[in-house]
Amino acid sequence: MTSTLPPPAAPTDTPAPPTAARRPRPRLGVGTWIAAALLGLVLLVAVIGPLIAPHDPTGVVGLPSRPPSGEHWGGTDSTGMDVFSRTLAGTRIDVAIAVFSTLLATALGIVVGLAVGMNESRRGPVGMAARGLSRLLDLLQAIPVVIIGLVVVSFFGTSTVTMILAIAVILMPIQARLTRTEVLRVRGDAYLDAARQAGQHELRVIVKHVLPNSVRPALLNVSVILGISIVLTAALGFLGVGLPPPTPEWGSMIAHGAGDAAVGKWWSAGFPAAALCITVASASVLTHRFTVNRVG
Amino acid sequence: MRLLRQRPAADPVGDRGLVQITGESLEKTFVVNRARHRAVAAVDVTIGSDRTIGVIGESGSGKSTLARMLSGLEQPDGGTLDYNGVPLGHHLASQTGRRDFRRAVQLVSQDVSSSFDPLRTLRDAVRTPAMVLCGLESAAADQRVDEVLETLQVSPAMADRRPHEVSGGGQRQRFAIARALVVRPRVLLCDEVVSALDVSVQGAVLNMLKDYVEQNRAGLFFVSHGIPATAFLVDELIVMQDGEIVERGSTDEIVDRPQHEYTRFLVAAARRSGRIEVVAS
Amino acid sequence: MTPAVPTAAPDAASLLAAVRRQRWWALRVLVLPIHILVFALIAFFLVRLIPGDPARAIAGPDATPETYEAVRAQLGLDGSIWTQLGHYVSGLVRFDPGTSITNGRPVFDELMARLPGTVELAVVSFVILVLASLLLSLVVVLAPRSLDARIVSGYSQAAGAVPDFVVGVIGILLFYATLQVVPAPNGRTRPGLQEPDPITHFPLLDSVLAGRFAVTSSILSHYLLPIVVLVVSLAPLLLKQLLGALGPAAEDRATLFRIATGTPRRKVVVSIYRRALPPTIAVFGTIFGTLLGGTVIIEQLFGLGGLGTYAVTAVAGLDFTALQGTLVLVAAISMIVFLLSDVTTMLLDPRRRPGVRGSGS
Amino acid sequence: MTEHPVPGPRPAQRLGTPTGPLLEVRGLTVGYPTPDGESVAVRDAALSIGVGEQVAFVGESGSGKTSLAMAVAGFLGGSARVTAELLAFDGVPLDRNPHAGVPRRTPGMAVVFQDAMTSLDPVWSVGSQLTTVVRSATRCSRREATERAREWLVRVGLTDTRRVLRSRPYELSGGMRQRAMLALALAGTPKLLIADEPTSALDASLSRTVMELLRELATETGTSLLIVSHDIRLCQEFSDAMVVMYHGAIVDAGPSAELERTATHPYTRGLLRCVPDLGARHAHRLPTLDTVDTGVGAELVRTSVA
Repeated sequence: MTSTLPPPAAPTDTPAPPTAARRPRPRLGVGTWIAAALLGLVLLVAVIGPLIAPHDPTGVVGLPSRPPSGEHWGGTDSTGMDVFSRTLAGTRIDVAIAVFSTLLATALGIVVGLAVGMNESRRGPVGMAARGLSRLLDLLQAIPVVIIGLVVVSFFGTSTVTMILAIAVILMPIQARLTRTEVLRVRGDAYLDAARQAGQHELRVIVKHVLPNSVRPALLNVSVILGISIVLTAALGFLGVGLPPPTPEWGSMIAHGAGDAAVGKWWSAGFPAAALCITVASASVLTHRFTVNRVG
Repeated sequence: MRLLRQRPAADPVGDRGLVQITGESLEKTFVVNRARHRAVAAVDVTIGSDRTIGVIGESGSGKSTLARMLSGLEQPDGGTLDYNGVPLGHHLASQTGRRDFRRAVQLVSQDVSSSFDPLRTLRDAVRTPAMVLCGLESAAADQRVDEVLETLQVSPAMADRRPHEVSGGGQRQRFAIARALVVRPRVLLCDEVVSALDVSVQGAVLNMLKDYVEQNRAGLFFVSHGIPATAFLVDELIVMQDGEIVERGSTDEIVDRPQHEYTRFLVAAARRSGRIEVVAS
Repeated sequence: MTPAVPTAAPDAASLLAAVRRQRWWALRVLVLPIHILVFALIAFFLVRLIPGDPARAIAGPDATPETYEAVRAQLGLDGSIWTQLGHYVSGLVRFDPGTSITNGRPVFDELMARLPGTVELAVVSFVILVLASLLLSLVVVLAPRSLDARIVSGYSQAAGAVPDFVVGVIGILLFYATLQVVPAPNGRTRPGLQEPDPITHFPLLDSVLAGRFAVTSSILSHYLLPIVVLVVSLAPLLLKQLLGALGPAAEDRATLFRIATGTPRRKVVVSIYRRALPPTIAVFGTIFGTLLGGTVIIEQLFGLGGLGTYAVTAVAGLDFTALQGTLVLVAAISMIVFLLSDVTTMLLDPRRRPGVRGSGS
Repeated sequence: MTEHPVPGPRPAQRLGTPTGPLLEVRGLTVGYPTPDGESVAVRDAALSIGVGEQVAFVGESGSGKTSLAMAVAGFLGGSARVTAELLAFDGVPLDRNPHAGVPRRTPGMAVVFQDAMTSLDPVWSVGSQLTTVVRSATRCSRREATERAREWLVRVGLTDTRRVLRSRPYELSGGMRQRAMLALALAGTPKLLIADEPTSALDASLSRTVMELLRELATETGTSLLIVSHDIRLCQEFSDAMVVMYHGAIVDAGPSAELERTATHPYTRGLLRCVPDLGARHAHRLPTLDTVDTGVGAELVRTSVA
């Protein structure tokens, strides 16, 4: 009789099915810390930038087109304004527009995505409206944001607040579509039926179960939106329809500096371009690490 | 808040009278690949707190859709569906009617992986029906949850985990059953509740269902594709194929003298692979 | 939608069946004009919402009401907004978006003079972009742990981080100002070179058709940097999307099963791509839109004077008709590309056709 | 005949092979790295499968049966670690440490997975997939390949070959998909067919049909079968030999027909008695691992039910 045989020791946890890839969780590397530090620095400069700028960022303070020196760390541009001071001061404007337009676009997008996703397959006018809105979100996706930006910004006028509104409206469809896709996935899950069976009102089911389970992609996408928003602000400034000069704004600074760059004077475009790239890249690196860590 | 004010009076022993759901010529059609697919066609069925009925049939035979319609989660496209003689639609239209019905009739569905909100604890899921449907306060609801979990042989400590932190479909399925039993329904609808479980766990879950039904004199509507487990639980059997009922009768009748081809195949297969053995009661 | 009409002739029946089979793409083509029209209406109202009164701007602040009204009438801005809408829509249907408010020239002609240059640059860049991304992704699929693959994935992570105009400025600084390997960023040809008479209005194509190869090579050398800039700044976007889809497709059960049944390696890779491409192609439309937007900016930077310059001038001059026309045109192009990418997607993966459900037993 | 794996080297188990062993495994262990050390899915497994033999791995979820089969097939995910004293197929030793990237096939081995819906390539027609397999196996002309593809479909019971060849997997019913999958797996004329839970996505009647078909075709073509299943009763009926796994170890092995009698491990015996049968309808309670008399204390039961 083998009843004395001890049962084999149980493994500590149930192994995952072998075909479902099991990746080791990547550790936060040096790159992540650098990115976080850089982004922190950008945010700090956004708050105190204009205070620590060595020169008046909106005035002519020296001879035009001087290379970087002890007096002008970033040199001067073709009108004689201090590039370094303008780059510092521009941080506040570009980052403020980006942060607020991203928050607004995400909030709006989540609400629209939820409304569309939950009602799309309904019969009757509500369903039709939801399907129409869904189509419209798809269509807007096809049109270049820069072109829509050109028109919408000119409609809203060019002040920081109106730029925020305009960019939020332009970027909202991206977040709405992401949320909608997720809602469509969650909508069939059995726990929603269970919540309905527990006697909860449909609206409560949506707020308590659908919303928390479908916002993740949109939230993870926030830094992408942030990047697009910064680039879009700068691109509009670059095209000359953004904030009017002499407001220190990276895009318009790069546009003005482009002519200098063609004759080898790199600094007037170089400093704002570097600031722009550092901001967008560090945000994007952070998202990437964050996403991989969560999914892995 | 409106939800709070309209709580039904606390303690829920409630009316133990007969509860009955009658469906007549029920129909349900889905559109698949632009073609209309009749999931359920002209089905007459009456379930109630006084009977235990099993439904067997292959996948796609419409048995799950039937259970969902009887639970009020899916609307039939045709036919009538009455709850205690009143159209179910009327009941579901008002908040009190909806709660009355949900307290009396609960469905446990087959989906083991998505039957709990991944972001919330299992306790939250099991407690919600006790609070909303029975009007229990938070502490009383927790106590009720613990009681139910105990009868289902689940450690209450496990309830404070999230669904993915509980390993094994068996445990999760017990919580799904607890969520339905916590309101002490008069009729329990089960849709393939053990098919995804390991054999060693199936028996325990089936025993618990049988205990509940016997101890509370509740009704059962048990949907499954396996004959032996279904026969253990119910007095009457319905056999479905392509959305229609092809055979119905008492369990013994059907097991001993299957008429329809499909039923005969199933019974023969069960006989061939199984040993006939009765465990002393 | 199509009523099942019982037909006497078998020919008609088979024709009907054929139509039904092709309905998935035919419907999309049919609704395209409607979509463009919807967008045209949006553009109309959007433009009307722009604060500012072009008539007042042209007539001047001291103009008498009579002069002002005359200017308004001349600009086509008299009458109610609905009359204007009527004019606008009836014009659009005849492919006539009206005449420019600021210079009086037909918007259609102006757009047609500028559009081909922009489209040419965008299309050439797009083709190179797609080919480059596909080739780079192959490296990752075949040897995911190699150094090359890591470099490619790292590059794809740069998606959106370095805007095209920044790449453009760096490119000009590096390759024109410093290394002097590309011509000056101001124009499409060497100054003084006579461009051939327009045949198709696409500058590069025209120079080839006219046999003016000196012009062709000049245009090519002027296009080189803009194209490289567009491809380098947009490739990460496409690569990221592509790699994101290829990874799961390579690990998919379907891939394993094809390998397990003994399918040749080449076919397995093709199969992985065919399953992974649809979601990528679905974003081709968006990426082409981004590319078109990028082209508009790059044209400004390199002095190529295409659609971008026109739109910017129109915004600055409150030129309603020009703006409307530009918007509708860009939308139409984007939607056609969007439609093409959708249809390609549905060709590759029939489950994506409307009304077909992948699952369901 | 049956032998429990005990630590230390020992000969491979022979499962009554008609001719020589096709697959030989000794001391095979599969581990997955986790944040707190390695989690062992299969420990020290030993078995051999002869030519034409039909063997079933049974056990419950997490018992390691799928890990073992996939380690043999070489389809484990990237992070798994496989060590073996001996792992030889058709006389050739195999290296099963998974390399990154698209895995390669072991010649002579075919694998079918649980769900035909996700296994079949959704974007290609069944015909295209099938002729590709036939052509790579026999290097024949396109026309000839189509003809053989047709023959294979008929053999698995899909007689409407014109329609099936043209169809994409999602256009077929569940049963037809399962049959098409078998045709694809066998068309490459493998020596060993590994079937990972071929019936668990199917209902009771279809399960039997598929198992019958699988056994019939394997017998006909002389292919050895390795079936992974949780359905102990079904395997008893449709396999020559069974290997029972429990918590990563092989606890019982032997001819299927005699398993009831020869099973020595309490888990196997408990499991065999837990399966409900038609007699259950007269029972008051179903037997569970706790209640059946397996000859051991409750310790085993607690760990297995969790």
